[in-house]
Amino acid sequence: MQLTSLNLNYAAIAPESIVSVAAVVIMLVDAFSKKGARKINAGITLVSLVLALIAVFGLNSAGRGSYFAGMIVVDPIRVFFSVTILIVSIAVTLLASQFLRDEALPPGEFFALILFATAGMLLLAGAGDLVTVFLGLEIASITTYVMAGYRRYDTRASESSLKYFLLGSFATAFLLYGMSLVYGATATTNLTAINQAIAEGKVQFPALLMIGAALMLVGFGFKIASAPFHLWTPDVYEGAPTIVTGFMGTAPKVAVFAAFLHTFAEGFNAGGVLGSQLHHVWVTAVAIIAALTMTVGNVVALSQKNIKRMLAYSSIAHAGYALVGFITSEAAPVAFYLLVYSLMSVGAFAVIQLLARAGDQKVETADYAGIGFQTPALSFALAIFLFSLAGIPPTAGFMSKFFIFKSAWDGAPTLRWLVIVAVINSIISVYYYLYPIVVMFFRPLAPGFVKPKVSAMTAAALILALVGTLYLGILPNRVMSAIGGSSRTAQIEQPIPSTDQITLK
Amino acid sequence: MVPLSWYLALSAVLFTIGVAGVLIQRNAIVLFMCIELMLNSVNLTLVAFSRFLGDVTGQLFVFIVMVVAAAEAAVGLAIIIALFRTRETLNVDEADLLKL
Amino acid sequence: MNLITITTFLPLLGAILLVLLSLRGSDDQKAANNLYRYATLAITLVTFLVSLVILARYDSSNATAQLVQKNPWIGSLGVYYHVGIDGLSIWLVILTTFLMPIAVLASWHVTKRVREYMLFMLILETGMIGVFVSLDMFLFYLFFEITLIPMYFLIGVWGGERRIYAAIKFFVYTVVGSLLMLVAIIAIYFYNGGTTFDIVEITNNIQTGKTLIPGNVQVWLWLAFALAFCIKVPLFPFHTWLPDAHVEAPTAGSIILAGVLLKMGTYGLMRFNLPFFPTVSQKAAPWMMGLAVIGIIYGALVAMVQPDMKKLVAYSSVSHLGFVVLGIFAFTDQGMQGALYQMLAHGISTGALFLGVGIVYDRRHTRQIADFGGIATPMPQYSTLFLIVALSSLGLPLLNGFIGEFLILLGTFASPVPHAKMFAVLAALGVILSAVYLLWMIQRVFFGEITKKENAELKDMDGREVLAMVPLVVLAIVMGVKPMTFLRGSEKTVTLVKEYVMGKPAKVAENHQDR
Amino acid sequence: MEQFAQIQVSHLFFLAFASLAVVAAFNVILQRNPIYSAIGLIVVMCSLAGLFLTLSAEFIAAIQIIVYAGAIMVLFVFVIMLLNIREEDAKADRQKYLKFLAVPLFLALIGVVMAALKTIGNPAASPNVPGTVENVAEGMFTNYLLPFEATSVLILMAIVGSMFLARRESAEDTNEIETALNAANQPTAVEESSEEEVHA
Amino acid sequence: MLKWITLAPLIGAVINGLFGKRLGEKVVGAIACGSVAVSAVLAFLSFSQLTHATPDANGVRRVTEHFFTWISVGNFQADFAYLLDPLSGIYILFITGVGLLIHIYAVGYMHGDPGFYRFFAYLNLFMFMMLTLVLGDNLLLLFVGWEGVGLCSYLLIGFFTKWNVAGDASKKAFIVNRIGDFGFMIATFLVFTTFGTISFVTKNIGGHEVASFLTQVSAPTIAAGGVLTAIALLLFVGATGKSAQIPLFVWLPDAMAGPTPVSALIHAATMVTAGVYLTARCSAVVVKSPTAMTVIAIIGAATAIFAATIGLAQNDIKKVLAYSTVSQLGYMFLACGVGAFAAGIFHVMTHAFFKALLFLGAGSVIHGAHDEQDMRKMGGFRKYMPFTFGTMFVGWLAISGFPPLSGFFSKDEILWKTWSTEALPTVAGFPLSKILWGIAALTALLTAIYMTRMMVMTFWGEERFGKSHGDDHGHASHGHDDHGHGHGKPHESGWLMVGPLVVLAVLSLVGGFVGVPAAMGGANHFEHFLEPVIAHAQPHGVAHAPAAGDAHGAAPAEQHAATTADPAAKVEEHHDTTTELALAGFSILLGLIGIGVGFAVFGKNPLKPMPKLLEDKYRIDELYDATVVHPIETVSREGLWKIVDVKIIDGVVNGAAKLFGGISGVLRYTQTGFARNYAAVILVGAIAIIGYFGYIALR
Repeated sequence: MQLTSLNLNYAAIAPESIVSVAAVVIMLVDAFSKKGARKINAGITLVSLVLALIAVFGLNSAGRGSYFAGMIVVDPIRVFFSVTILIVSIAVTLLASQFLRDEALPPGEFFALILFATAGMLLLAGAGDLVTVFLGLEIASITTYVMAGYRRYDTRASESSLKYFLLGSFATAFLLYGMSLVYGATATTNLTAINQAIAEGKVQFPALLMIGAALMLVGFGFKIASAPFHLWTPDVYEGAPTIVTGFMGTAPKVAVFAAFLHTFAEGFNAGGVLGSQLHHVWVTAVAIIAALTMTVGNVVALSQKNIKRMLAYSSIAHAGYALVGFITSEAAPVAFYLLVYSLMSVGAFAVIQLLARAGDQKVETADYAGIGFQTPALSFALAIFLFSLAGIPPTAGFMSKFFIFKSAWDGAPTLRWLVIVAVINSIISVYYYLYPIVVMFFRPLAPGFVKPKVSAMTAAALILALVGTLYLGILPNRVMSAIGGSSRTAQIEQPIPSTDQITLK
Repeated sequence: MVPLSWYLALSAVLFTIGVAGVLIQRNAIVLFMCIELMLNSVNLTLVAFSRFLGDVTGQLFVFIVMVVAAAEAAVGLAIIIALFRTRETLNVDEADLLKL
Repeated sequence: MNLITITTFLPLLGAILLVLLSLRGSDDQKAANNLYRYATLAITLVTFLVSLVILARYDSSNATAQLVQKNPWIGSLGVYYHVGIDGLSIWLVILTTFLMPIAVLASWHVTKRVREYMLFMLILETGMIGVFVSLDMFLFYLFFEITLIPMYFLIGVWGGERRIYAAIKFFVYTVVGSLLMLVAIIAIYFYNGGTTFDIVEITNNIQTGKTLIPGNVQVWLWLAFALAFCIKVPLFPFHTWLPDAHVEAPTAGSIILAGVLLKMGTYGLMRFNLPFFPTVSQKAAPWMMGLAVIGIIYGALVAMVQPDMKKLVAYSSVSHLGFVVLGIFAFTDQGMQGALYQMLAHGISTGALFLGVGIVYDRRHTRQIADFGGIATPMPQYSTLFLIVALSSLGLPLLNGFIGEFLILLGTFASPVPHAKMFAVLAALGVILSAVYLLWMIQRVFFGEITKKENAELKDMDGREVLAMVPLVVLAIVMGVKPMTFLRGSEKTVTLVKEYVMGKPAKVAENHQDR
Repeated sequence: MEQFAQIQVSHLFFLAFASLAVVAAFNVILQRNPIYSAIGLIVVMCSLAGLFLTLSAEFIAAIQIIVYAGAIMVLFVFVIMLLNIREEDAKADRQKYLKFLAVPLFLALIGVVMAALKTIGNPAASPNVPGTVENVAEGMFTNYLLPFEATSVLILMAIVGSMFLARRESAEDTNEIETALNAANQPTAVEESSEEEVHA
Repeated sequence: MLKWITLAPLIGAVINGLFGKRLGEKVVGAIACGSVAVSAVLAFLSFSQLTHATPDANGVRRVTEHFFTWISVGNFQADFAYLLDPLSGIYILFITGVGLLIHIYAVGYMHGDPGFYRFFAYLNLFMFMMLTLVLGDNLLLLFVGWEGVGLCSYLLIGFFTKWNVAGDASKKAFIVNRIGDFGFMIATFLVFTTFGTISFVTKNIGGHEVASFLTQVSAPTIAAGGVLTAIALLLFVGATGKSAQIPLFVWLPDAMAGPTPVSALIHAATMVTAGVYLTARCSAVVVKSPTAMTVIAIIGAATAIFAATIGLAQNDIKKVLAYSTVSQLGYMFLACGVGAFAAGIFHVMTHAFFKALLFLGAGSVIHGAHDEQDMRKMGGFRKYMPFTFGTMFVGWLAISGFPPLSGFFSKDEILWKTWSTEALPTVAGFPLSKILWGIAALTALLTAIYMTRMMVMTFWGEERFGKSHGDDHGHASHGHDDHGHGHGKPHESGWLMVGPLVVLAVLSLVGGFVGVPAAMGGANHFEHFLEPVIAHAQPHGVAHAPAAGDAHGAAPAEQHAATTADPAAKVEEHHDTTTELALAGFSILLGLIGIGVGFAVFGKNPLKPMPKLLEDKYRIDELYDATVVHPIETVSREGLWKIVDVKIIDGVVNGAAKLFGGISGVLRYTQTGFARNYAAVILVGAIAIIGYFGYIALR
């Protein structure tokens, strides 16, 4: 056993390493510095995230392929999803300082947790093996369980945290069980090898593979909050501090989608009789889940009075839209969609974080009556994010939806009804996205309005989200062609590490 | 040699018992234990496959699962403690502030 | 830099300028508001002037798109920034740029959030021009939707009492149609080979048979497009958003809504439905005509019994736009030219009607017909102008409304579409009814004794209002007396579109023999 | 009878541990006192360790006892004691229907999985016996190098997270939070939000 | 030159309309009258030019003038071009002539009105429109004038804007006219689709010479048929609107709410005869359809007698004249219906003279009586208003058909043509022509009676003015209250008003001599002059015979030589001379009887109550209200708006929204807040998915 055959390439895990190291550094700094080292912490976090971003762009220098015995891969999906994750993390870090200061919450742990979560998500996005998928997922999930309960004094936060934790672990168990069955059926945990095994008819227990895939679908379905595994979302999103909601509504979902793509769109997208059977089954299932998810998300959002809950349902619906893109196994539309979704969602939550005031006191939509022209910049920003979420041009939300619909229409001729369902859902969604705008701009001012203070960092985060939303809505070409390379995921043409390297004789 | 399917069947039964436990139990800690039971049953599947395939990967996976379970236990129990502090109960049905 | 691009984005640039102006910060809110008003007026006027240059450069003997600019925009989607004008769009662009300064003048009394108001107006203008000049489906859709947002705010923020309901209704209705259209756009894109959204190219491909869309699919796609446009038009029975939107919108909003936004629907029908799906369009023609005729008569009848002036004018729009749809689906030169002309005429006259209603609303803060009566005495100038406008709207010869209505009816009467003669006759009833409701309103508002003392001391129009109203009235007369000036511009393209549906004349003759 | 003839000691071991595990598992989910549940779980884990031994996975069996039964379950019991949780109060179950629902769902799930398991037949075990410590160690530091390292991140994170959550909030902290919240929600004089111009 | 005939008044209108307020009455009056005078002079010059023009191959003299191409779309073309031929020639003469007189009169009549300038702007605009109507060389331009005069009529009826009655009347006039216009428009479409042109002259359309539709229709190959009948009837629908025939006559009496000069010019002399002009202009089409001819004749006769009976019972002097106008218009259509278009036009002209005279006279009376229109408050005005009385006396005799006044010749001509026509079918074996003649004759009698009643009530008998002082019956007072006259004794009007009366009286006296029929020793210049542009009716039933080769029946108007060239016709004409003279004598007798009866009945008892039904105008307005107006309004408001729009369409839309809201409201209860619940749902979903995958795998 030669170590070189493991293809150890530290450049391939540079982003994860940077972030993890930074997390440790923060813990040390926090331990050895006086209170109020928030600025240092935030600075370190930001710097490390930016460095990680650079490292992600540098991934290409490592070359496309899989490293560390196939545990991690470098491919456009990873690169693009990592970028998205890092952008969200950066934005949330920017937003966090004001949140932590305003609520006097300990900063060290928070930034460390952000970094740990980011590390986990980056690992998840680059996972090339079921074990890294599992591990990355767990790192990311467990971190977010903690973050959801970051306001320890707040019952709602604890409740949110507990629900998230219990149900998340419950779903993880399903995922894990699925993984074990897939492993048993294919005798490997490496995704590429799984693909090859299916394609070459080497699957010993086809039925177990199918059941395993189903269980994994349940696990992933939970993590991306798709119906009927979505029920935790509104409760958890509502109870968590808004900024955490913004974070966990986006980044983990993005990372899970990356793994989802790697496993299903690449791993379970193989040729052969079994392969096509499996592919057909999961695509159909995903299509049904997508339809259900969009519909439930949008319809229930209609009757929400709490803006955070409304956005939670909206995030469910958006997972549904992303799943529509998923059925073609084409990564580019999904990737673009999630980038856009992350930007606008983080943006929206950021504004709400400010408007809700410290301690999330004003989260009923009605609380925002008439503030439109009192704090125009924030209100218009929120309006733009909402329009984008609704998919109205010239915002990125439209562009991404268009990309999804287009790809689904072309890529899955038998599932075109799904595009229609998605469109009808978009129509329904317009109604509730307009509602906060109506309240903010068209209603008279509610008493007790306090103009939010906006720190420079918060402003920077908002600008990042806003500029991104508009830029991707008007000039998406650059970004789209950047991911265009991965538009059809390679199926078999990719060189796979020979099985004898990853299994011991 | 005990057939593979026996192990798998036992694992499935244990997993399902764990699932049922999540529905039946009300105490957060017990719920959590049920989840641990589910994870454990998966370990059995993995080890069984590992043996029958003659492949150590399954066991390595189990190792990772154990670590994860440990981490999860640490955090999960912390969450439960935190909730208990604000709520004075571990009944998950009482934790229903967030709904509708 | 391309002239059309300049015209399209000039208002947007103006909007940015406005923002920059406001950054200066001023203690004097009043002066600042005035600055915004004048700046916006100047921007819209400049845009109008630039659009006149387009008109000057436009070659009416050429049926195809001119002054074209085509740049790759979103390569990965095959989307181009492709703009240009042809006979269908040239006058609509001019109409837009022409109505904008008037709308700005009509908004002088807006005191609430002037800067934002003007910003929305300018963004709206860019959107509207964009719709008409886009030669790429994607771009078209983009602009089509962009217009929603500023209009939504204009109604929602600066509207009347039930503005929220109206704004949401307006928005949701339009989105319902347009999103289905989006699906159709995607579908056509793929039937055309999945390389381009270019309208010109796709039209050519479909017309030359290079792109074949299965028959039943065509029907669905046609319906998707038609639904979007019929809602926008609005064709009966998709019209109920219109009265609400009009009644609640501020005056300028109504002017723009009636003057330009509704035209996007009829324009879309001519730009997409007819060239893309000639066969389906032919089959659908009797149905569309039927709906149009129902709309004409229905709109007129309901307009007749409205107690609110704006609502009356709104329902009259339903009726008038019914004529346009009728003309489009006549598939004759007269009908389609008439339809295009009616779009312009309706833009001018109905815009002026809304302006007129706005003028009294500014004074009395009511639009109920019953609250007026006899105001011809205190406001003779206003009454005269309003009367001319009303007459043009009811289709009096030598005013603009007549040309369009007459050509449409004539074209429909001469149309090869089944039952067209019957539809023409029924639609002509609408001409009678339009006289009924408009004159009834005129009589109840302007004539008779003054029953309310508030009305006795109404001030006649001031200079600004005259400035806004007179160009419309003059244009109404000019368009009625010298229609060829305008008709020549669209002649060639309209014939081309007709031939897209009916085939070249030789073919028509064959069809006739077949029948 | 043929089947019976094949019964070996390992079968007996399996059956013994398996029945123990199942009984204990039911004990976990049916007990009302958390401590009894915890004990049940420990029994399950130990039985599983036994089963691992029958699968020649000595290393895993060992850490199953050490980590799971030893560490994790102790933690559970510790928390149960710490929080002084006794039998569940007699309060009516607000979700009683779940108990009835659990049975059919249990049967359905197990039915589906069993149906699939029926198809696998009785494959011969591999001649390789991978469970030795050496095997595991070699795998751990070659193929599983990355996951192994990643677990360190996981554990570090778990430490940070659990310490943060479980730490009792001091009165000082609470005061500080209250002051901060009040300060943050005070109406501000004039602080023009410095952010972007929306329409730019 | 033709264009200046129309443009002169238009310029006057524009100047007066835009600057009139600042110009002062004198200047406004001068501009108005001056512009019409220019127009009139030019009209006379053009007319003489026309008489000297070389006739074309068909013997038609024409002067044409092309302004610009108004509308040209595809193969449809409508020019802004004028055509002067004998028919339009006669029309422009009396329009400008009578128009000028009325303008002059109105300067006096409208003196002091604050809307003076507005009035003359409208009036001048009317002249422009009316002249465009008659000069237009195609149906569409004719329609422009047609609608234009309607507009001016609308504006002028509603001139007293403060007066509700005027507003109602003006609106009614416009809308009722629109109903007629509907027919006109459809007819235009039919003409276009049938003939490919709507022009009265040959046009170059898209490089092809397209003969006028009148020429085309006269071609022997064109058989009479449904389309031609439809065109003719639809054109007649238009005519019934403009010329106040049954069933669209209701607007004309109400239109008397306008100032009296307006009634004289528009609602007696010119505009209302546009329908007759249209019918005569399109005579080539009309004669091709026996059905249409019959309908026109019957409607004309029916209107004549119907209106005459109502006229008997009216107390408002202008209303009497209004119904009289309707009745006389009925005559004209009767003439058209029997194929005597020339006679119809002749009556149009003479009617223009004497009815304008009567209206202006009535205006003078009203003016002199301080804006009193109710004849019950008049009487004995003879001595206060000698000139008015004298001139109206002439008008009275003229309309009563007293020879040799103008009315006699034209009316007599119509009666005779009705009697002698072959264009009408027989009803139950009895010739319809004779029935219609009977009706027409009876109408003549009634005309004499009600005109006598009017004269008696106004000029003879006891002086009833001032008696019911304070009893405010005079609805016109609202309109005229700006005049500021107090009530008192009637007085004669000023020379500005009397002058035109005198001129018109003279014209009424002698106007008939241009058309003295041959039977009475005249040459009937009028008819011969019109001959080339008027088509000949064919005997009823001929149309059913094979059209080809039947030169007599299908003689194209423009190709037809003068009637005298047709020997058969000549003989026929000669034969009937005796009958004609006898009938003329009878009609004179009728007139005298009528006058006699009038004096006998009303001489002593001018206030004799008349049948209520007649006084209420047969309650036609009420009937229309109840059967048409009210139902439409109610259905629109209660049905279409409040049910279809609000309940059904919005109901469906809002219902869909509510439905989703409802579903949403139900679905949100899945969000119980109980984690175990969620777990159960997850489990159900998981089982479903696993089951699906398993099912596929194990199938």
